[in-house]
Amino acid sequence: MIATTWRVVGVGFSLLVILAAILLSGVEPQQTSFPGTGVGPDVFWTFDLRTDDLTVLLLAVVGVVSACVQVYSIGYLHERAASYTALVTLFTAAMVTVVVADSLFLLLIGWEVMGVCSYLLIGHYWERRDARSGAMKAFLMTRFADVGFLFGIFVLGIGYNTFRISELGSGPISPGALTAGTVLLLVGVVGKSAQVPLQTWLPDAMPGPSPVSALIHAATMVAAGVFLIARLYDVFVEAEATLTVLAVVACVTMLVSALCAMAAVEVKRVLAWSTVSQLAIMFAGLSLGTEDGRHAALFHLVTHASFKALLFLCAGVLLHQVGSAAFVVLRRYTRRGALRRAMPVTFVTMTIGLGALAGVPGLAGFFSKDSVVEAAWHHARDGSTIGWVVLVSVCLTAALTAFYCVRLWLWTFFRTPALAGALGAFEDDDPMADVDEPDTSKLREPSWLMLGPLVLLAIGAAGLGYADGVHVHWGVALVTTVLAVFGALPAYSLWQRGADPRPVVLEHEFGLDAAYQGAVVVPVRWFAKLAVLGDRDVIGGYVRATGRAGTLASQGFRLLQTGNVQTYLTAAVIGVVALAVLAGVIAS
Amino acid sequence: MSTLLIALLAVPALTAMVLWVLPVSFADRVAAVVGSVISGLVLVGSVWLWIDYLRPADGPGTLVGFETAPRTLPGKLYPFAETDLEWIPPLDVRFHIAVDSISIPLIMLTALLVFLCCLYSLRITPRIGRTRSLIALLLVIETGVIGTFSAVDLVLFFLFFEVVLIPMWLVIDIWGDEHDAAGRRRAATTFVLMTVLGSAVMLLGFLLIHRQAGTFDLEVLGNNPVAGGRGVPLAAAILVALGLAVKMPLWPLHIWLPDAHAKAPTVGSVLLAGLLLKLGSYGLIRILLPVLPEATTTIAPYLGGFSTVAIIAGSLACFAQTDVKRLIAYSSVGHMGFIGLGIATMSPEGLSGALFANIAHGLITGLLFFLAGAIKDRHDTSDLRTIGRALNARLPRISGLLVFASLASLGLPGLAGFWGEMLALLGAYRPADSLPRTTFLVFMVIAGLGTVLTAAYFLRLIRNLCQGDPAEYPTTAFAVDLSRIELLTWTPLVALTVVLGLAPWLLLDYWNFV
Amino acid sequence: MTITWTDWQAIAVPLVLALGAVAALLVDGFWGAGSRQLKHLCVTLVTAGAILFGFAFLVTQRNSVRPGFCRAAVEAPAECSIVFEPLTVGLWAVLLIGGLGVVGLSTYGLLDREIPVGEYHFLLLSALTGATVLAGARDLATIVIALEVVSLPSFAMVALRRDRRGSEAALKAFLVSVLSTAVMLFGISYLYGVTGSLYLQTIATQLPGIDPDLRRVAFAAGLFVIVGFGFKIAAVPFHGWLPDTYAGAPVEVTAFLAVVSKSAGVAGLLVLVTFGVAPSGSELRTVVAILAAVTMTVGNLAALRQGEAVRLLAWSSIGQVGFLLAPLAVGDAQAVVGYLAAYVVVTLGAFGAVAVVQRHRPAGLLTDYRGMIRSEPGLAAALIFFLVVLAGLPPGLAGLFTKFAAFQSVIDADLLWLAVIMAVNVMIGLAVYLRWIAELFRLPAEAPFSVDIETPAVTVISAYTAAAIVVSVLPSTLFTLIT
Amino acid sequence: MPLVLPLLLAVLLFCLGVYGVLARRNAITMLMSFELMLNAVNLNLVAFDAWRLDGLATGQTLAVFVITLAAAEIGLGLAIVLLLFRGHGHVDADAARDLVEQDGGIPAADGAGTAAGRTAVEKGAAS
Repeated sequence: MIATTWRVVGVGFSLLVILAAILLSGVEPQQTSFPGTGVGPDVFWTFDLRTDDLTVLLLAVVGVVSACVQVYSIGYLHERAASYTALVTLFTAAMVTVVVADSLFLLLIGWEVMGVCSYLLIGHYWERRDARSGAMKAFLMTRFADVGFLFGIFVLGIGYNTFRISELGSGPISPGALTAGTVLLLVGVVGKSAQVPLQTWLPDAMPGPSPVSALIHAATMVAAGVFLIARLYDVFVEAEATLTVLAVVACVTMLVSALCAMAAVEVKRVLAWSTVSQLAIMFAGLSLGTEDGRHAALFHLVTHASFKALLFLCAGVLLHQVGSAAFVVLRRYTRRGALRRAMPVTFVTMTIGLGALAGVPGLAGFFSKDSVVEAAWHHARDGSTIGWVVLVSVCLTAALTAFYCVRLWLWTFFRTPALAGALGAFEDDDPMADVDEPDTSKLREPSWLMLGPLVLLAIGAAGLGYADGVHVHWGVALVTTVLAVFGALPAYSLWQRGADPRPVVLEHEFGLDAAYQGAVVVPVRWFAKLAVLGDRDVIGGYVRATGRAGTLASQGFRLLQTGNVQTYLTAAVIGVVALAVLAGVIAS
Repeated sequence: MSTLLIALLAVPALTAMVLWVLPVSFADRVAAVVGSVISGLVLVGSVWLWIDYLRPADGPGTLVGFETAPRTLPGKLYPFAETDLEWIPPLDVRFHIAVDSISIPLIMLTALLVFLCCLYSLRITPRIGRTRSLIALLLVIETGVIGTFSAVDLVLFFLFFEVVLIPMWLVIDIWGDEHDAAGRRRAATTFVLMTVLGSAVMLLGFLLIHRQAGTFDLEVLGNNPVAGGRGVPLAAAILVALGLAVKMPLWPLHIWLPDAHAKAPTVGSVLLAGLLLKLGSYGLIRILLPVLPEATTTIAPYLGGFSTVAIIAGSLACFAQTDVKRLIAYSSVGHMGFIGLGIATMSPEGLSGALFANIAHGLITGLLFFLAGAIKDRHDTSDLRTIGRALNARLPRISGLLVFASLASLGLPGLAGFWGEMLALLGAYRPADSLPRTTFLVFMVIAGLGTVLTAAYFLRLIRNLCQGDPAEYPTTAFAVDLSRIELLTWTPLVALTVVLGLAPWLLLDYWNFV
Repeated sequence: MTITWTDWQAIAVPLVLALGAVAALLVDGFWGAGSRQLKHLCVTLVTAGAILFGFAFLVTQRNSVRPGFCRAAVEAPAECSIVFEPLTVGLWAVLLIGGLGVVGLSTYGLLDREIPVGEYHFLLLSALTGATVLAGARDLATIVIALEVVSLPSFAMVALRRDRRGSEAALKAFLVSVLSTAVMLFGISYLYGVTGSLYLQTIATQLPGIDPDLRRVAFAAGLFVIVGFGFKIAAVPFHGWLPDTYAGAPVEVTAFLAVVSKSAGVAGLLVLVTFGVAPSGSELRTVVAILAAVTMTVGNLAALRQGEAVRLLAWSSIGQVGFLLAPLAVGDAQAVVGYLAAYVVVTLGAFGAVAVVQRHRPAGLLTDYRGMIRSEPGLAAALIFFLVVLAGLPPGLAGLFTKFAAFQSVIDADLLWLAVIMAVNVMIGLAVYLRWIAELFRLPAEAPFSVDIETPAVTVISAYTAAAIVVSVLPSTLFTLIT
Repeated sequence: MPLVLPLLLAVLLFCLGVYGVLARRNAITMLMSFELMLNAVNLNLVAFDAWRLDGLATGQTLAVFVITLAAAEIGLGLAIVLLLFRGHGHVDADAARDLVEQDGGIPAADGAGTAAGRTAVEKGAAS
């Protein structure tokens, strides 16, 4: 009953967001004043809202994706549905807050509430160890980054003497403060959007329910980072050093995460890494510092939202219907195309999604990625190093993306022609598994509550590329397409041979987790022990020693009470002499 | 002469007397009801006082807001509802009480927490019984705390500061952890002895102030602060700060706190953490800053340093705790560190932050201790290892509230815990002009990392207590999830945490320091 | 020509007390075989009457200055042996309160024991006479005589029960006291040699301008005098006799020792320090300060582990004396008298309560008090209140503010080190009293103390409690004893 | 006669008295030692009086007082010693030790006395 109410509220809220986006589209940018507060003479902040094109765009994305997710969840999730739906709604609301905020603090509220919602939702299956640790990791890493974000707000807010986003960027500020502030904000963004070096939480967040993953990866949370830089673009453009840092971070991230995606053996993990990679492409676009770049990045944000939400929801279907999204498990069901045949809608929509992700010409991802490449090319042509770096990285990433998309598609839905046990084949892939065929008879499509969103998003993934007005730079298109083909061919070839080589360094995802474990978690444990020991044995020791000294002194004085009056007299005489000596010392 | 304020002071104390005079068996039965009614009245009275304060002098109209609130010197008293009577002329001590925008919110917090404790005691009392005395002592504590918050005379401040000691000692000693009689006695005695030493040291500081300025009156002292940052004023500032630091408690004087909180009964922990710690921070703001401004400047970096250490050390210690009440107690050390840091910055932001954090910490930690007490009552232990995991499955509502309170405590924006800590950090980013900025920037960064540590140990608590495989930890046979009285008691705390988190201007507007 | 002239009103109170003493003895002697109870009542009334006269006198004459036994001096104000002035009023008030309190305390308990009522009251009034003279004395000869008049009757009182314990207690007190008298007299003889006078006033004027060679002698002499009083008030290290004597004497006599005898010592020392041997700035004051620090620390620490109520009170009274010495060291008479007054009232109260319990539980262990808050709520509450006053915490505001005054005078005299030691001792002292209070609150008790308390006891203890409450609510009364 | 001679004698006498008080066990001997000390005082007083040429003879007057005082003290002292003898059967001052604390204080189990600072910080918390 409560769950139903929350579901209605959730879907209703999402629809409301869409409605707001529709109503606001095309309206002049405006701000709504709300009461604020402050401390002291010159720190004052309000809770103002603002609407402009960017807001509308994000509202639309958030509304659609969350509506899809909410509807999908009705079919997907049954246990603890009330709290789940409530949190998803809150999550959406938080993202909406971020999008419409004109106050850095209001934005921060939304920003961090998202973090908490993601924490709680990732930990939805708290019975599972990986869910618990993934949730905790996600929250702590983003929280760490948010400290930087908070300090960035301080620096910029005090520097510009306002915490109103629309007023930032106007007014004098020292270059040092500007750079420091933007870099600190960038720290927050890096954490939220899982960029290098804080990227490891996102893949580990996969134990959460799939619809939540879709929400996090497509419309909220990670997208907030991109949104923030787009929102504060005026400020960031001023700070060249920051943009350089952003470009480097983005380029490294997109390659690293694409490489990681190539070695992941679980559908959701591949998708998670691909999200990191795609977000990096958006950041790369933003880091160009040009209006084209920003536009391209936002375009990619929108298309990415549609196909990534689609892909995660598809993965959710696999999880829901098959029970696992690991390649190992899925492969058993792929024999004789069972999976494909039993779930045609899922297959088709997922294929569209992967195509869009890989940049198959004509699908949404193709256009948006090309626009980034094109913007980079234009920038590079103007003699910018950043432009070249971005250009090369994105192109390389395109090839890698194609590789892992194809790999995913093939290994999930198609049977390997070759025998099992080839190079790098899945270790626990037992050759005898061929013998006991899993029961595929019960495989079927899920209810239309879940398929509906898939179809809707698939339409988006296919068609959104044309929404921006078809504009193709043929040279760029040719290059990226060729690169994609170059990426796809090895994947096909390997699959055909039944081989899946996964270098150790990629399987370990560059060892960053272990490094963090050694550099942060272990020392913290040590220090915790040290703190407790210090309290117990040092500070407490002093206190205890004081108490014991008091007791001992008490005993000592009692021992002096021998009951012999002559002892008392002797003590007194000694006392007199001592006082006399003391007095002599004082007097002289 | 303000009847209302005097009534707020006198009514709880007199009620306590009446309770003690009544025959035991009868009083034990009615104590909680009487306590709830009386403390409820006090709560109403304190809210009335606040409304009265906000109402502009020139007739009815809108309440004072941020734009119209007067700019005030930090910590200085701008008396309202003043009562000033001669008391002990030979010692230059007056019965001088008054309140202002700094103290009334704290008084309201006091009234609220005591009210909730009494309400809670309607149904849930420590096993040993003796409800009459428990309620009476709670009311005496209420008088002491409200008195401290409204004292204008330094000696009166000291006096009320000490009023709470013996009642709290009794509360811990009598109603504390029933499984560990020696431990609770030790904890109570350590608490009372360390605090009394602190307050005696603080008194020395007051006397030095008196020697220097010739008065104990905060109002006068606020207008004519003791000048000079060396010599006697410095000694006075150090002594006062030391005394208050014991109460607050600042690292390394916090050693009494974990034991006292862990051994105290639920209501005792709530009041100890929610109110008594605030006496220290309130004193720092009210006495140190306006009375000894220059000497405070001299010690502020050290105060800030120790506060920062408290944040880190308190948070780190939480990682290694196996007792849920101890863990929350240590978390208080960290949170009070933020308050200390805010005060040490001597900036408007830092001070407002400290004041806000005071209130927020009172609400949130009060809730946390209520929850810890509930969990302890249900499992008859507060040891995390014995309680087991998967509370989400066994006591879903309590567990949910615990998650909420933890999130609030770790400073989630949008809940009350955030604003205070944020402003303290902002204050450290831009401390008063007379302070070394680089030092405070370092403090800010370390304290910022402290927030991450705070988050980490709370998440660890949630993970180890609320989450886990329910199959391994079967439901206790007669464990009731969230009884009605608990719901009633905790709802105000939850609601206020959310309200203050979303609408910080409800308080911040009135702390408008220059 | 008169060598000395005197205002006889200055010695009215001691005189009446002395007469009262004789009267008490006479009443007792000529009583015959009548009711013992009635005799007790009569004697008590006589004693109380004498003391009440003293109060009446103090109230009417509180603002006057009346010198007694004066002689004109060359180029100086007249030298007097006794002066009735505000300080005297304050000290006398304290002493008389103490005396009256002890009389009240003696109304119950005495009858059961083999203590002769007449002698008891005679000795009590005699000692009180000495004490009042001591507080008004302004020359060393008078001080010595007065001190002996206080001391000798006290030893007799200690031994009045005539048992093993009593005789031992008396012997100890006596031997120590005699030694102290000798030491003090030795010092006085040198003081006389150095200054040529026994009048405090003259000594005080002579000392600063003294020949540097003699300064050290004068210093040692002053030290000896102070040490003599140190014995009397049981300052550490001259305290050894006190716990044993307190434990050996009847509780009423112990109360007398703790209240009247001790107050007399403090009064004498105060007079001595402020008027004579240790004028402001003298190094002797440092010695007193050191004595104060050592005394309070040792007294409180030793009390920490005491398991007997009377011994605990004995040690704690040593600690309290330390606190008294602190303002005394800086010559703050107001703080000393205030402290003394509060101390007297609550010590009487505490001994009163102890006397009630000790009658039924002679062992007098702290564990005998377990759970009394439930079984004897009234008595327990009063006892707790007295202990809290002694500890100096709310609600015992009398104790708190007198300690406060002590702190204030010490701070104002720049003795921060002493103030810090005092602060630490506040903590130790609290630890001492809390143990007792904890016992009172502890439930459940196996065999809690519960009896029908005699009406006189109830009355007396109620009176003490009322007095303690009054001075707690209006602490200024304590400090206006000296106007 | 120089002043120093009587003074020296007085000091000697006094020290003798102190020795007697501290070293002799017999209570009566102790009383006699007190007499010695008081007589040292008298000697001092008289000597100073003579040296000062005090017109009022203050020193000598006080000496007379001291003699009286000594008599009173000895009187009371002897009475007490007598009482002691009646009770104990001897007059050894150092053998009268009935009043020494018997129980050795409170049992250690009662923690309050030692609680001045003994905190059970982190009992097993580190594990």
